[in-house]
Amino acid sequence: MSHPALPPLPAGHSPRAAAFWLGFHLRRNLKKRAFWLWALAVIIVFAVVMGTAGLRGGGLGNLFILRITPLLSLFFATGVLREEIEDQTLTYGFSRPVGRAWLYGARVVAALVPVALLGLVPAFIAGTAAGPTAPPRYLAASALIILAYGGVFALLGLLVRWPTWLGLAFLVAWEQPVALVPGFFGRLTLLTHARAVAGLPAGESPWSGLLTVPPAWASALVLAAVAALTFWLGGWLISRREYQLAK
Amino acid sequence: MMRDEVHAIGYRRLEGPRPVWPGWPIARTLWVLGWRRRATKMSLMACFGVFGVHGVWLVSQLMARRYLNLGPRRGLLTGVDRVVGSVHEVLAAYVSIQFFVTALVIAVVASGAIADDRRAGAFELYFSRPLTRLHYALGKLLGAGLIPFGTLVFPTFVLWLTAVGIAPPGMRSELWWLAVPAVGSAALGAATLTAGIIGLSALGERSLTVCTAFVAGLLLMSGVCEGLVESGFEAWGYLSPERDLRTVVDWLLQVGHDSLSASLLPGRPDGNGSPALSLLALGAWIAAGLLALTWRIRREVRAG
Amino acid sequence: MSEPHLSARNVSKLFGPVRALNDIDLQIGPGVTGLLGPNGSGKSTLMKLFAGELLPDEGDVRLLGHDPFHFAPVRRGLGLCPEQDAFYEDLSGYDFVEALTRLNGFSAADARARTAATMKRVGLEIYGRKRIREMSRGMRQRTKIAQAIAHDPPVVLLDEPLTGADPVARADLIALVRALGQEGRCVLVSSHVLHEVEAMTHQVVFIRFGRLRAQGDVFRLRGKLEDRPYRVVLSVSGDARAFGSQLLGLAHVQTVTVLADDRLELTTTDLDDAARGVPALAQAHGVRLTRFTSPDADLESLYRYLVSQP
Amino acid sequence: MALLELTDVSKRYGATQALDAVSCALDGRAIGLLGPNGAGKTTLMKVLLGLDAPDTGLVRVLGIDARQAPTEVRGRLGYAAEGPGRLPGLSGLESVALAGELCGLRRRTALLRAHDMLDLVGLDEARYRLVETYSTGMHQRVKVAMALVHDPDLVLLDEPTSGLDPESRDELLDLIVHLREGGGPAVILSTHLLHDVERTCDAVLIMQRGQVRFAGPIAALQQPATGRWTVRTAFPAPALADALRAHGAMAAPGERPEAWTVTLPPGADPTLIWQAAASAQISVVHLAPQTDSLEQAFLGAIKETAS
Repeated sequence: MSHPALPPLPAGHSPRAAAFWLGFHLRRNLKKRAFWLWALAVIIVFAVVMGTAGLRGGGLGNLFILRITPLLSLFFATGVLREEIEDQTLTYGFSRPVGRAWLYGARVVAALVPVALLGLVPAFIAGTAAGPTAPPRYLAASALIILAYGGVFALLGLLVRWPTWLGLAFLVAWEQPVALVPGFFGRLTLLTHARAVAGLPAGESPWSGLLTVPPAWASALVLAAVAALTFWLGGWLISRREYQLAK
Repeated sequence: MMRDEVHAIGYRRLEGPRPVWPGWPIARTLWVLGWRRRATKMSLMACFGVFGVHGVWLVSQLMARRYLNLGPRRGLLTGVDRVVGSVHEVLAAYVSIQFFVTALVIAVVASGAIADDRRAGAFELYFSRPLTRLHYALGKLLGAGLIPFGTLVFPTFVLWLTAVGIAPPGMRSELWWLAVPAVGSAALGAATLTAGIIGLSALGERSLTVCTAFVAGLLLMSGVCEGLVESGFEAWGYLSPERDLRTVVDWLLQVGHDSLSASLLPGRPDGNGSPALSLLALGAWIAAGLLALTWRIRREVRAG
Repeated sequence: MSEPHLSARNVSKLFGPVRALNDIDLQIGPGVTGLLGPNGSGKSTLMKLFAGELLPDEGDVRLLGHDPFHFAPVRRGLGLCPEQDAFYEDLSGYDFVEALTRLNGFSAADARARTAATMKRVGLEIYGRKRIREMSRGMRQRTKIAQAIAHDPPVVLLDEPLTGADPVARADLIALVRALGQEGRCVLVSSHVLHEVEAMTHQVVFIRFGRLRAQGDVFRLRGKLEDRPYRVVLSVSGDARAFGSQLLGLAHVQTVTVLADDRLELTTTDLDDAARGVPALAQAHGVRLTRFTSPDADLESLYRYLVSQP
Repeated sequence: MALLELTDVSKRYGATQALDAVSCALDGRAIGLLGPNGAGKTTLMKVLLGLDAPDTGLVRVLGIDARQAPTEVRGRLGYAAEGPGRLPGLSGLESVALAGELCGLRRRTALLRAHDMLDLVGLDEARYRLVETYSTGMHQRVKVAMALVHDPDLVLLDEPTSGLDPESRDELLDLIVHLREGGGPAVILSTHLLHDVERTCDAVLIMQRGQVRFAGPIAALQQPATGRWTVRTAFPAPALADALRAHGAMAAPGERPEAWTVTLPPGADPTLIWQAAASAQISVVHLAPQTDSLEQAFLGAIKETAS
């Protein structure tokens, strides 16, 4: 059974192609209007908060790491696949000899890098005013929270028809309130772990003193695990299911 | 006797007059589409509920007033004098509350008025017909405007009519004055809603986003403005259309009749400083809506 | 016989309750093959199955011997021109084709060289610099085909490649498809414009109601429709009526009608036989035959007959 | 009065000169509007409809000046646009009826007329379904019905057959021929499929880069027989070309793989082709004098072919 000569593929082609795809889409994402609008919004919020409210250090870090960055990763990560399906450009990537999971991973990271740009810089600035070891801890917390939430929301984008709304509900109805509940319950939310990694105060609620703060390294591990798991699951799912592009 | 005939079914010319003003079918289509959505029916029920509550409230007050007016109980009259005021209160409360509920209805029905046409590329269909941009604009405004007319302006008139009908003789002369301010303020509210939703629909891309933006915008603005006014930023009060409307309504109703008691509307949040500025703010909202509509039509269509 | 480039064995596909394909058995080898069928007959679905974009519900699909959905490396040999008019609109034609060619395993320099050569071949050497958003429909179609052939794939799937193109682009793209077929590639083209398919190839696959209605050479397929004899129009100089009566003597000729004093029309069940018999007879009788055409031997009539009969 | 009279019409959009001093007078029942992408076809249609005022020049449609009375012109013109334009949320029937009402018809007249037109375009039970659920073919039928509902005197169809399968295309072309022959409106058909124009139209307006390359009846465009012959065999047969050359004729590859364009030596007649075919035992299933197809004529009319 002889086949017409199948042109050779360089070894380890998929990862290298994925790296190219990441750079290609990152350049495009950075040129998108949506990115610049969000950048403007973050800058304005940063200025207003720093200027009028005089928020510094921990409070600023809390606002950015635990409130704004999750929101940004929600808006950027859920759209990854939906945009390709709506614009019907998914076919071009999926008809290439590259594993779909790799393409998916590349697109998600390309979507999260802009979030990192918007999230890490303020976190670092907040860190400088919050004590000697704060900057690295804030940066680590931001990066981990972006990867974790990014993975979760990208996965949500694969599973659900209205990922943005559901993601918003997950953030507002589950993550924010439950993170303030004392006892073990809080550990089920990513926010608690992010707070632990960053070493931020446990929050303003009256019983915040009672919160048992998990050790920083454990939380970092949890966040990394969540990110890895959601990325892998997304990759596994996308190479299993077919996607019909809306006619 | 029957003649043998064979008629071709093919194309046939169409004689006869063409009297209909093009704006009218555009308006009717807006309702027909709106009515198909379940949300419209639900929000209309809410409007009807609000009207019912205020109706009952008004009637019961006036019946009590009528009953207390007889013979020995006259002494109680002065205490109940606020009942007269409360007729104004009912109308003012009705206009403000119905403003919000109507905002829901008009958002669901008219959020797609221009946005859906633009997304589906329907401008070519409209403007390859013998209608001008004015027909299109008026048709859309008519379609959207008749909703608040039906749920805000006309019911206010009905409430006023029942008030005059039931009120004891003494009060009736005072109430006559109330017609113009009451219905006028309702009409102002209707105009703000109509121009607002049509303007937003002209700017927006998808009817769903326009609808949420309109309703959320109204709620957010009134909430934020109340907060800002409380924390000392008086000027922000004028930003919320609902608050402006309330100021104008209170001002109009007060002007309606000088003998009313001063503490007219106990317990209701007070309005902005000067009613004139509020009127101006509402006028600005209406103008902004119409401007957005004209800009969109001029940009999409270069028709004569 | 070498393995076919594309093969589908008992393939069925449903989109919820909607049946797209029903038990398709098909093997396609090198050369250009026209994929025909009414809207909604399952043409696009079959293309997407071969391209590994969709999964069959039953049966299996092979592209160059492998499952295109799960075995990614085989898609190196695939060039797909999808049906939708969708691009990364913010890019220029060159950048778009180059980026996608990189995904086929070419270095930046190789990809750029191949893109330049391909853009020249599809006639976008100059206009390819423009941003895709500003391109005309004809240029967009040429760009879409360029990204399908830049990496020199042995299998090229073109899903209605000419939609919206203007006559100039159509003529160029038809010539290009013929050339791709002559290079030994397996080119599967779906199109609704039958006379353009006829200009590209003689081999067609016909799908109706999700089933394989016919496949093979247009001429032979037309011959198989026994209940539809060929109509042949002749322009004859000299005594047409006498020549007409002679024609009745030919085998397979069923009827001869005299349209005008120099034009005859005959019906025969075997056009090949008539093509030999009639000229010989004309020569024998010293009659000049200046026209011999069969209006219903073309793909459009074949299509119409195949669609009208259940 | 002529259907169309354009004198020195030009229109510029920023950098592109969409219409460049177009002057022509066209009459006829069905006119083909041809030209490569960006030739100004859609701009011309918009100018005829008064949707766009030309920078200079005079546009008279059915004797009405489109600049002075755009709405009157649009009342007597029907336009089936190219894009997927549809009225969202309505059924096919409601869309056509609304199109009628927008032209002033009363609701009931519009509804009855809409049913007539949908019968004409062959949209039966599906007319009650929402337009969003329609296939491309059904969309096209609704658009044509909307263009005809107010009984115009001239209908502009912008690429009505693109995306249609052969069956629906046949029906639509038959409808255009029916309109051409019947007492109904005249038709201007703008399309890229020259085959469709050959089948339905009697006159043609060829444009390129905003200029008129040819305006007049198709017959005038196609030169008479050029002494060349189109020959087709059952299967692609290169041997026939050699046989023909042996007999002194010239054979060049034709439009199709199995076709040849044969030039006979002067004074010879087709029997030479039959003899060559017989000598090579190849059966020729098609032999006819070659007339310029509209496509050759079109490609000839537009000199540079960049598009």
